[in-house]
Amino acid sequence: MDLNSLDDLYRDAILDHRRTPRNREVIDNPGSAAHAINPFCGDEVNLQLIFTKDRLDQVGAQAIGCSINQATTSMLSEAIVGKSTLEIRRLAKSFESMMRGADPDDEALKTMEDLPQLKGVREYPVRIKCALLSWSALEDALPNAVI
Amino acid sequence: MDLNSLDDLYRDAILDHRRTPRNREVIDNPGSAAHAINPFCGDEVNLQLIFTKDRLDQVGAQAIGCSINQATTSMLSEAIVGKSTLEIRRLAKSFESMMRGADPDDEALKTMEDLPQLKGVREYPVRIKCALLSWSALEDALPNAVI
Amino acid sequence: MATQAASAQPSLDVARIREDFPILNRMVYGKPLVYLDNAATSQKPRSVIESLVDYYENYNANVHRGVHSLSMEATDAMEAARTKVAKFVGAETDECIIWTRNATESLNLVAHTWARAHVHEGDEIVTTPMEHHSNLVPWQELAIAKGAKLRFLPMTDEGTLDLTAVDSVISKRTKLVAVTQASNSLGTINPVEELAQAAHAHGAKILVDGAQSAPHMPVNVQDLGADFFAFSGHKMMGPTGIGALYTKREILDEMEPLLTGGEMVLQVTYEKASWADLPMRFEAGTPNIADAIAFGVATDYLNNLGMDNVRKHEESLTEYALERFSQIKEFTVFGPRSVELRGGIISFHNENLHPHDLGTYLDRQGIAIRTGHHCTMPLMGKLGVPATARASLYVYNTEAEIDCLIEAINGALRYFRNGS
Amino acid sequence: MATQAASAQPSLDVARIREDFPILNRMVYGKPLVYLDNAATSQKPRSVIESLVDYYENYNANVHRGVHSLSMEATDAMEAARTKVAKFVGAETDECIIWTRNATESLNLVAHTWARAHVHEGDEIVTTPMEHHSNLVPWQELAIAKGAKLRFLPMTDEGTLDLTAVDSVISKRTKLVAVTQASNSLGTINPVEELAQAAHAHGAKILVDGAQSAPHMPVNVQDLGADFFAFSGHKMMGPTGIGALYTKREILDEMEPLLTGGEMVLQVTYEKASWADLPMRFEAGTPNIADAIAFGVATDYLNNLGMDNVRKHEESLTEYALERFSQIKEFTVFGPRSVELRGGIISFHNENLHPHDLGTYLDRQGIAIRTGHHCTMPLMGKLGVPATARASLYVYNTEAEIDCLIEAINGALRYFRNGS
Ligand SMILES: Cc1ncc(COP(=O)(O)O)c(C=O)c1O
Ligand SMILES: Cc1ncc(COP(=O)(O)O)c(C=O)c1O
Repeated sequence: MDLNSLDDLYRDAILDHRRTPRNREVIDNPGSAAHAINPFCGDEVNLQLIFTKDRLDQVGAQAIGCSINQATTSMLSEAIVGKSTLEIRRLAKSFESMMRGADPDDEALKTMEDLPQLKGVREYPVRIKCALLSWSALEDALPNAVI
Repeated sequence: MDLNSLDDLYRDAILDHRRTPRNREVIDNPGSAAHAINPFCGDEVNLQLIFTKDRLDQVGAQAIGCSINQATTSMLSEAIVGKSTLEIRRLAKSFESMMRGADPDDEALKTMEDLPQLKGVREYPVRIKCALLSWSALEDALPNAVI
Repeated sequence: MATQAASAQPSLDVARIREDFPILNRMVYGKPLVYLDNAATSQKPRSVIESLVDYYENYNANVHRGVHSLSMEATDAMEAARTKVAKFVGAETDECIIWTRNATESLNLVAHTWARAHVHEGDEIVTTPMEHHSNLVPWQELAIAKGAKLRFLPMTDEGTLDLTAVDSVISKRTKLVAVTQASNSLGTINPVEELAQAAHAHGAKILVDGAQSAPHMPVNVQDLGADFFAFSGHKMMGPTGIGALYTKREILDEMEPLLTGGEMVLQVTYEKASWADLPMRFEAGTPNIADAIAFGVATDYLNNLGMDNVRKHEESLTEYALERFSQIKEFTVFGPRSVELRGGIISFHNENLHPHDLGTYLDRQGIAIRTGHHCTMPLMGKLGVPATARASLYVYNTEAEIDCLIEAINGALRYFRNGS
Repeated sequence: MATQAASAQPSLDVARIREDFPILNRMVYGKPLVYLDNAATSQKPRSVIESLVDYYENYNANVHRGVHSLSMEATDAMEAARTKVAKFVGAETDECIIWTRNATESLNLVAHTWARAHVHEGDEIVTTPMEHHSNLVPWQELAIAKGAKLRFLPMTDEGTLDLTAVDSVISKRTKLVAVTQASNSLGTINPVEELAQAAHAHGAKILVDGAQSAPHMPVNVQDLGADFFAFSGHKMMGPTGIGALYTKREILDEMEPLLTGGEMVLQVTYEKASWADLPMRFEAGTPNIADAIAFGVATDYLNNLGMDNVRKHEESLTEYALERFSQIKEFTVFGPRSVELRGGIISFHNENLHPHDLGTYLDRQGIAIRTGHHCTMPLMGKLGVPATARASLYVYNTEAEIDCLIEAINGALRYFRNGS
């Protein structure tokens, strides 16, 4: 049974993040928080953020749903800690560009941690939404003041 | 140019009734009257009836529209004069049956005057409405009391 | 008709039926297509596809007002299709069938016309917890607009309606009972006749969502006691873009149109308009002529199989599938266990294998199932799952395809348990 | 796109175009079909018919929610068609295009949503005396429901709008100007840009009925200044059952849906629902997938010809036809004489030869024209005729066909003058 291409989607790192999601604990009094849902599959993401000065200090990230959504949310939570809102926005841009087909350059790669593992999702257009759900929550949660 | 079948539709009698419609004058104080229109082609029929005792004494019949409507209205107006409402209803039935494909029997034929000339309309289903418009006005104009 | 075919043809020759469906030759990722998403839309037999080609190549024209041959042929064919569809659901006359785009439009048409005129403040609309959004949201909107109340018949754990509650829920305040004949998420077949009797006993009307029943079992709206019956052509071998609403003649006579314009008027002045006869009054603008005709051809095809036979085949296939599913311990299967109480719709769920991941995995094996909430979000809440995977069967499906599904599900379990 | 094709292809090869339309080989009563009823519905090129077959034979599936290949392919194709149709009319984004059944539904959608929310007692809706019932009756109904007033721009004897009256008719009481870009009875092309400016100067919106313009000339809704633009696929080489409504993005954002149910919701509880993003919010239920895709193919076909070329061909054919008609003294021809001011729609009338009789006579010669009021009853009153005969042209029509029509009309005159 030829599952090569399926393996491109479900890489080890993805299945690993799905099994042991990072930063899963809910933060009780976050500086900001957001919730996003994908009505088509019932997937949900909750994010809580605490900035200290201009850097993200703590993140809570809970995803319900498919592997792609769970893994992205976990990877995202790892990648954003310690970054400024500006850097986070840049990261979001890099990720979206990657999903639209542009491979990240070296500089971007440095900031993306495990996220490049999600490249295979591009071959499954209907699943791209799953990889973007947590980013839409992130956008809503980013404090506007700190730009 | 083969117009045989067109000639079956537009028989001499039809074109004659169209050119010189019978009973065309409007009756001013009719016992009953009715108006029918076919919204699809703008055809109209106005009928005025005066019964004396139980027989139709006078009819006014004005048709606007195509040859079939004009000819039917004129033929109908000739055929109903002197008849009782019962006989008129029977006549209407015979005509409708003919339009639906049943050739009138001899007894019916006696009462139908020129109307059987309209048989050819059957071959043009979309024109059957034109031949039925004046009958629908007639139905509305027939006094219900006299049954 | 169904009965005749049944006696002539005691069991269906599914292999031969499959030859009528060109798409079943399709390969997906190098595997033969196993199409198990019939509740979303069915595939189409060659005769339906050919009727579209025939229409456009030979007699395409606008209907109803033309004196030329093409227009007359198109009108005759469309009205003949209306007769076929009317007969298929047992309508008293052709005029009771209004063409719509789909079941959703049919349901909305009732909400925006009859219901808007007859449901008032304090009135109640009774429905069930298993309705498709299309038979729920229009009633929510109406209830909000009118100050009316939406009430739900309770459901058993097995996913059937709890009929003991009918007398307490349907009352003289009820103006409308809106219920699906067959659930697209659970498979449940509801006892419409009994609900119709309860509704009528209180002077209420009953609207039946037939989107999942008309394709799969013999339906007679008069026997059901339905006042309204909504269905979609595309789920019953017809093309997309055509559906129908059956309405009892006496109700239809008094119903005002929703859409106005060409074809549905009798007389128009610059100030006002009067309405044409039924059913045109409800069909503003150029109808979907080609697809209406093809919908008629789809009912020919189904009649030819015999709806009793279709139902029988699906019953036995469902029995087989439920049996096979019961062997996979990891999955919960929703809906009634008895095939008498259900159609060929099998929703299943496993905590640790999200339907989306399963759907993608199965697609790689050529197997098309649906994953998600199936347009029944509140029901998902009740079942306590965010979404389910759903395999839905039709007359061209086979036991071999069920085997293929089960094998692939086991493969997915292994794949996601072990990682790549 | 149109301009490119124009330079590459200075005049159209109509003989070659005709080969793309299978129906043009059809015989009627033993004569080759002369199809001059294009304003009612157009014929379809082979590519459009084949796209339907391709869809049903290869990737028929329900859209938007499926993770399986067929569903993804169907979704992609339908959304690609939306892009094509959006581009064809110059919409700013794809989301501005909502699929409907036909222009009539598009017009009604505006009446039932935006207009119901924004037109109040004492407000005015401005329209013209030449509107199709579909762009008249919905406004009558709205005016009656809201206590608003319907006002008409005056028309010259030639059948063009009298623009000197615009300033007195369009005022700050105007909420909506609803006008056809091209009249289906007179052929008149209206100066939509100027009316849009007048509407906008008073804060009103303008809705353009493009049912007869989009098929026949280059259209750019943004250049026109249209807030809404309604059109039908079946009149522009697409299949029956699919139309579209363009709405300016900023208006659409605030518009409430008319039909509710599956596909158009974001979240649903048992009590209430929230709406999905644009354009799905306005597309409840399973869309007409196959026909939407085929509509896109129809725009491909038209783009390939170049809409400038289509317009040019029809202009010259109309010029020819008007010239030939001017030789038949017995007939009045309605509408502007100058081909710059009109499309290829020629309505004509003779006191003594009823259109119905003429239509039947012509049908016997294989010639399809339309007879009647063309869904513009009040206009017929204004013209002082019960009905007209109408020949309407498209890009596949030829001067030889016009000759054939004229000859047959002369034959009809003789036939009905002399009797059989
Ligand atoms: C039970 C039920 N009702 C209504 C609908 C709506 O059908 P359509 O999308 O054809 O309008 C569906 C289809 O998904 C359904 O399953
Ligand atoms: C000017 C105009 N508007 C609207 C319509 C309505 O189009 P449809 O019947 O496709 O809804 C027509 C078609 O006859 C038309 O000519």
